[in-house]
Amino acid sequence: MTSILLRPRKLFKVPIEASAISPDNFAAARKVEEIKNQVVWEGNRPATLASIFDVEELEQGGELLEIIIEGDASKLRGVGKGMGSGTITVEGNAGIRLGEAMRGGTITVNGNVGSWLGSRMRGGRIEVSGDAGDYVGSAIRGSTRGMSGGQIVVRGSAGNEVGCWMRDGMIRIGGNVGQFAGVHMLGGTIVIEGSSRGRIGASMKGGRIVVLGEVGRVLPSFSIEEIRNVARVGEDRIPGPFYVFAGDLADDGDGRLYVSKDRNLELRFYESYIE
Amino acid sequence: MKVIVVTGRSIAQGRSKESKFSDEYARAAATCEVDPEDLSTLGVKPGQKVKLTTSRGSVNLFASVSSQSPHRGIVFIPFGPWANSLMDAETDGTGMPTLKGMEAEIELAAEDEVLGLKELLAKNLKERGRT
Amino acid sequence: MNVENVIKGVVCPFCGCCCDDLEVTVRNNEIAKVENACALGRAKFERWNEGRIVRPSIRSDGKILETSFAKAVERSARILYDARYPLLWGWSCTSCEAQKIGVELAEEVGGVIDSTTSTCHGPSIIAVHDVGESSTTLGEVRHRADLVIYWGCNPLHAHPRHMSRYSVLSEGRFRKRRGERKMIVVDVRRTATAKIADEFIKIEPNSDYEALTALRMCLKGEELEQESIAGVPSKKFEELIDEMVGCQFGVIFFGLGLTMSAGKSRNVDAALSLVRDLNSKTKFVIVPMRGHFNVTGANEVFAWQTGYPFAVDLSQGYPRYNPGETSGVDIATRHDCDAALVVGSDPISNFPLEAARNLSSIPIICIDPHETATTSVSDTVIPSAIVGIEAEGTVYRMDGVPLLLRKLIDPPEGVSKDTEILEAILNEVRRIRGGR
Amino acid sequence: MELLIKNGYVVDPANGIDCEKLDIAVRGGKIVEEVSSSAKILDASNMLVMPGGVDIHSHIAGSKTNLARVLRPEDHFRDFERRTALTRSGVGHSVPSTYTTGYRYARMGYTTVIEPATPPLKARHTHDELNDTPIIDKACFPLFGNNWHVMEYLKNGDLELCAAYLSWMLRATKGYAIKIVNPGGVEAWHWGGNVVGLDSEVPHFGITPREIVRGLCKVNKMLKLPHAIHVHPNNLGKPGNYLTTIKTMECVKDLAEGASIHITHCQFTSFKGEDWSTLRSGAQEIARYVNRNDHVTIDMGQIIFTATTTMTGDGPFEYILHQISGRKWVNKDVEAETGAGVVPVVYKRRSFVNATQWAIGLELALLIEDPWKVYLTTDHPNGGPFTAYPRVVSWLMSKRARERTMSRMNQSAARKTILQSLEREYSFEEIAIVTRAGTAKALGLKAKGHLGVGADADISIYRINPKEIDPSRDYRAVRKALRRAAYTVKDGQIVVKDGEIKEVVQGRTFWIDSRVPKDLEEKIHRELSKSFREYYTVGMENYFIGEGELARSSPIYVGEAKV
Repeated sequence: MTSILLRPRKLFKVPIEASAISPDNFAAARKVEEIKNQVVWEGNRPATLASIFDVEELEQGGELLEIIIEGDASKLRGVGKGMGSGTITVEGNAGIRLGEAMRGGTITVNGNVGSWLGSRMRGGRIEVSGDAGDYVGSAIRGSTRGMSGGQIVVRGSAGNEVGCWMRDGMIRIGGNVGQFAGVHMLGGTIVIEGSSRGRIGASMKGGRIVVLGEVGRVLPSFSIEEIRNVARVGEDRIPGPFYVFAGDLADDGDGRLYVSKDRNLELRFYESYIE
Repeated sequence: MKVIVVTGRSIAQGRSKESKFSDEYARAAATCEVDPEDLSTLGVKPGQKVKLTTSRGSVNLFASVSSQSPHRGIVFIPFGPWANSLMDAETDGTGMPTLKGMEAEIELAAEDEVLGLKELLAKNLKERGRT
Repeated sequence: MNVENVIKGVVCPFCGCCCDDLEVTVRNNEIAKVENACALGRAKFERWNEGRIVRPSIRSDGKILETSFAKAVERSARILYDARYPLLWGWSCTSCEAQKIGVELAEEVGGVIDSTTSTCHGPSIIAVHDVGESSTTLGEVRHRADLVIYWGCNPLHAHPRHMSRYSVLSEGRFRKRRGERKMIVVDVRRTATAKIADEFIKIEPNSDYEALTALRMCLKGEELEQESIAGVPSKKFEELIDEMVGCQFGVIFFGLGLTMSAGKSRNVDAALSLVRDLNSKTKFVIVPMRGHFNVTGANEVFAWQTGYPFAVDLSQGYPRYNPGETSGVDIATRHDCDAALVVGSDPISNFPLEAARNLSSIPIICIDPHETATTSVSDTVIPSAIVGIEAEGTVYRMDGVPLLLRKLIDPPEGVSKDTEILEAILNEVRRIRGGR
Repeated sequence: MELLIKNGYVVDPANGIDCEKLDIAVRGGKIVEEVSSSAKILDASNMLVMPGGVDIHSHIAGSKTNLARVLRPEDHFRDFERRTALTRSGVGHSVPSTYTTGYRYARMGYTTVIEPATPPLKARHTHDELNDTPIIDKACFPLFGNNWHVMEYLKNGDLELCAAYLSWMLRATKGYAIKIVNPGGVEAWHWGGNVVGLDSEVPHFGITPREIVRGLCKVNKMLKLPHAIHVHPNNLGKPGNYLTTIKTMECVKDLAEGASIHITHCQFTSFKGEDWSTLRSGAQEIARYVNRNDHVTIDMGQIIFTATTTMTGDGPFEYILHQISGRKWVNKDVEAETGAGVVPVVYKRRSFVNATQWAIGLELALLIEDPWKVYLTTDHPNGGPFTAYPRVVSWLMSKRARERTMSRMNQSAARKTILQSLEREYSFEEIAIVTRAGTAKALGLKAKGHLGVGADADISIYRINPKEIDPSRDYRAVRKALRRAAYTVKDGQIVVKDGEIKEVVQGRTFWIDSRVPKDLEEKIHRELSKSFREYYTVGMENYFIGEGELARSSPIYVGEAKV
């Protein structure tokens, strides 16, 4: 196992386009010297990794590669872009588009992350101990290709439009989410252990969203189908009971919302509509 | 009293926004329009000063009777630096800050002043560390 | 000598209506009178000379010192050249010719160029990326529309002549009288525009998305399971959809009520989807009420030169685009930019406090005809001629119709046009870099 | 600056030169007899030398193109160009930004491009964009097939006034030719409808598409315009529309002296069958008509199996495409004049319809015998980006290339077309005709598309030896060479070398400075100034585009109209 430690040498003042920081890229570079000469963009100036990070090789070994970033990486953007294997661990906050277009491998963040976490992700696993920004696992502007595989786990809260245009894969949010979780969703599963600020599943065509906390109002374009005692997500069975809504009917959608019955008493009036 | 703040264009603000340091602009942009019933509940007469507070900041404004009511529970403030002392810079990933629909607290601000633009900037931007 | 002439067919440089039938009387290089303009347009012409800046100035250790044009340009170029991630903001109140130089300058200094679009109808453009847009030029509404809906906008205050030139109060080939059209206003308060509408639907703040979704459900013939939605009885939506389906040519004009309240781009997503779906039943279009007279021009120029309509990041030598990451307010709020060029705009007033405070803590170059909150905190201020009064230029109306603004009078002594100032800064940056 | 291009194999069909080793002398941006000994030598040994490419139909600039750019950030995301010391940055694939458009055409050896669909009310936007499209010369075609004034004059039989109006409009919009799109149909679409064929009446205007096409063809002759009427017939994209196309060509036959009608992107209007499942190629019938009649020219509108963007003035067709594909859809009607629609599309090899469309385009080019009557286009970007032209050339020049693509496409479609049986393979000369000489002749651009003395020195040189290569077998080599010109010369200056931009020049914008007799001109001016603001929301003085708004205006005088 080869592992590389990166420590920012200064407090970054401008965004750093750091998509060069990925296990595939470092593995291809093989020698530490070459890794040090990888190029990132500090605002509008290209810079070698070594000029803005202390680059240290912790272990020298075989195939699999681990990258550790220690310190405030919140200005780093696109870290782990398109990675296919290996791991990245961030001890501290990470920035925007972390794990963008990821195909495999693992990213672990002990801290918060910016928006577009795992955007267009195809495989692999991301785990964030703190909060995430908006557009977790979403598509890029104008595209309908959201997350299509892999797993994202955010222990803290997340912002708006979690899983926007999501096609497949799994997103689990430990805390709360903002509005429009699962907007334009086509498939896959989102589990929200906290509450949402409403409008979940807007324009969804397929896939499932499970909310254990409060959802506020359900959109008028969802109709209640049944009450289920358990939501099966992968192997584990999340205990309900859940109101199960179908929609978004305004877009002829066939997605499902699983909303905790006990935490959403104001939705009881829907029960009269269950055949 | 809990209200929702909505900012927007007004003719008076539009006519004077090219003369930012004029009194006319200060009157136009530092005045909030309150629903007549809300005003009476608050015990505020038009022209008196009110203080608005949101999660992002607070500002003193002149209160006026809304000519575009009813809108109980909504306070309208024309676009400008006074309104923006209250609004949330969070854009939810869209680039657009939240300039309409923020929850706020409104109360009578008997003594403290409604600041002119110069004083408002001095207050708002005081810890303007020169990097 | 008392030379006076009346210039006809003048295009108004205030709001997105770009009314082109103004008549301006000029006497001794001054605006003497303006006719056919609304209250906003008249103010822009009649008060063109208030709060003017006429000398460039530079801030050095807290003091503002008047300086020469050359020194101010040199200082501006140096600031932009040294910056690692400069923000070039504003652009909506200047000509397309100046906007083009702005794009070239942003590319030269490796910065982000964004217009006030991102704090106006940026969310509308983001929604168009997902849904598209069934729209039209304003003349089609005038000629054919028998149902006109103003949603979350207040034209009597923001676009005063909109109704008389383009919609319910205008005369068209197929709609001769006011009675042939129905006007509906949907808003959170009974605005002045709502008062002259045939019908006013009052909705709760931050609930436009629910109201639009309810309409989309009714259009599909689905039952609404809630009694009332967005503070409106569900039956009301069924009635409204019947009218929308029953008209011959319907239009929704929408404003910042959708883009600035909770939901932002998704509110517009729902409105665009509703109008798209209505086209299976009748002819329906939707038009955004663009604020500034050339904010649409900024979108057009940025799009044909870089591929993207606003929030264009050119820092890595090619266009990148991601509103929310590369848009002005976010860049300021996250303290990403280390310098800013502001052209014909006042972000210190118009940004929320947190963003304005961060912006004021970095070197700012401001090009503006008037004193503003931004010029008062800027490092370098260069006065500019007022486009549409003291400088000519191309602009684009809210519906994309291109028009020419004319120069009616000369600017104050020593005051240059935006294009001349930006060209000078661009050349100076290149000189510093050693020339290309 | 003097230039001498030596030892190249010159293909210049307009001057009857086919692969002859000749030298070409250039001075002052023109081709001359000979040059002094101080001329710069350009050794074109073993290389193919042709006139610069002339593209007769490519949506590269204007409000519709920009609507598509704004609609498709995801299309730009994958394909971008960094700035260099000489060139501006930009984005590509199906809707490239303007700088990238100019550079990519020049790299391919193209030097003149026509923007074929300009709403007159927004022509200023088209010229704004053309001014920012470097290197290539250009022109735009204003749309007239649904124009209220035109329909009214033609209905009342005021042919003279209609001609005077068209003359004023060409000067007002700085346009080059009369473009007709789904005549009458787009006006009906402004109520949500359409017309069903040449003889259905346009609501509220009491005129039929046939009368619109005939009227505008007569006016085209009266104004002595260099290019024929450029027509996108009714029922485009509808199975069975090949009959409408033939009737449209036929309906102006009696007005013919020389080419009087050009049917554009003919692939989209050569469908047989009742619906998509019974779709067949109508190319044989169309080709038979074109072979038998000399008043018609067409361009292919070839599709490429790729993701691209459709955009046309035919609003109703784009709405149908949206309903079929479910993809996002932009519609923009233009008051009193025309419309526009944009829908992204993916042409798939496996799709029966797309595979049939692919075959139709090639059948047209292979079945029409006279190469001067058919031109190579993809109706960029509707059929595919213009950067795919070399691929279309390889299909035309090599049966093996066609077979290879056919083998990987929907076999049911492959079986139902006759493409399999067509042996014809284009020569370099024929390719030069359908991409340069023919298009320049059809456009009436006398100084373009040929290398005779007096022509503009627009020259493309490709690193293939036409004498030695066998395009049928080595079509990949041909495709590769045509993608990146060894040299592109524009107005006598070397602008591209080995596919890299070496110099950036400002291209001309051609427009017709049309004139009618003084009395008619005054009459139309009086009438228009009276009624202009009843038709439009802008004034007449703000509609007219001044010559100064063109970066490099190049008016063409055609003499006073024969009224």
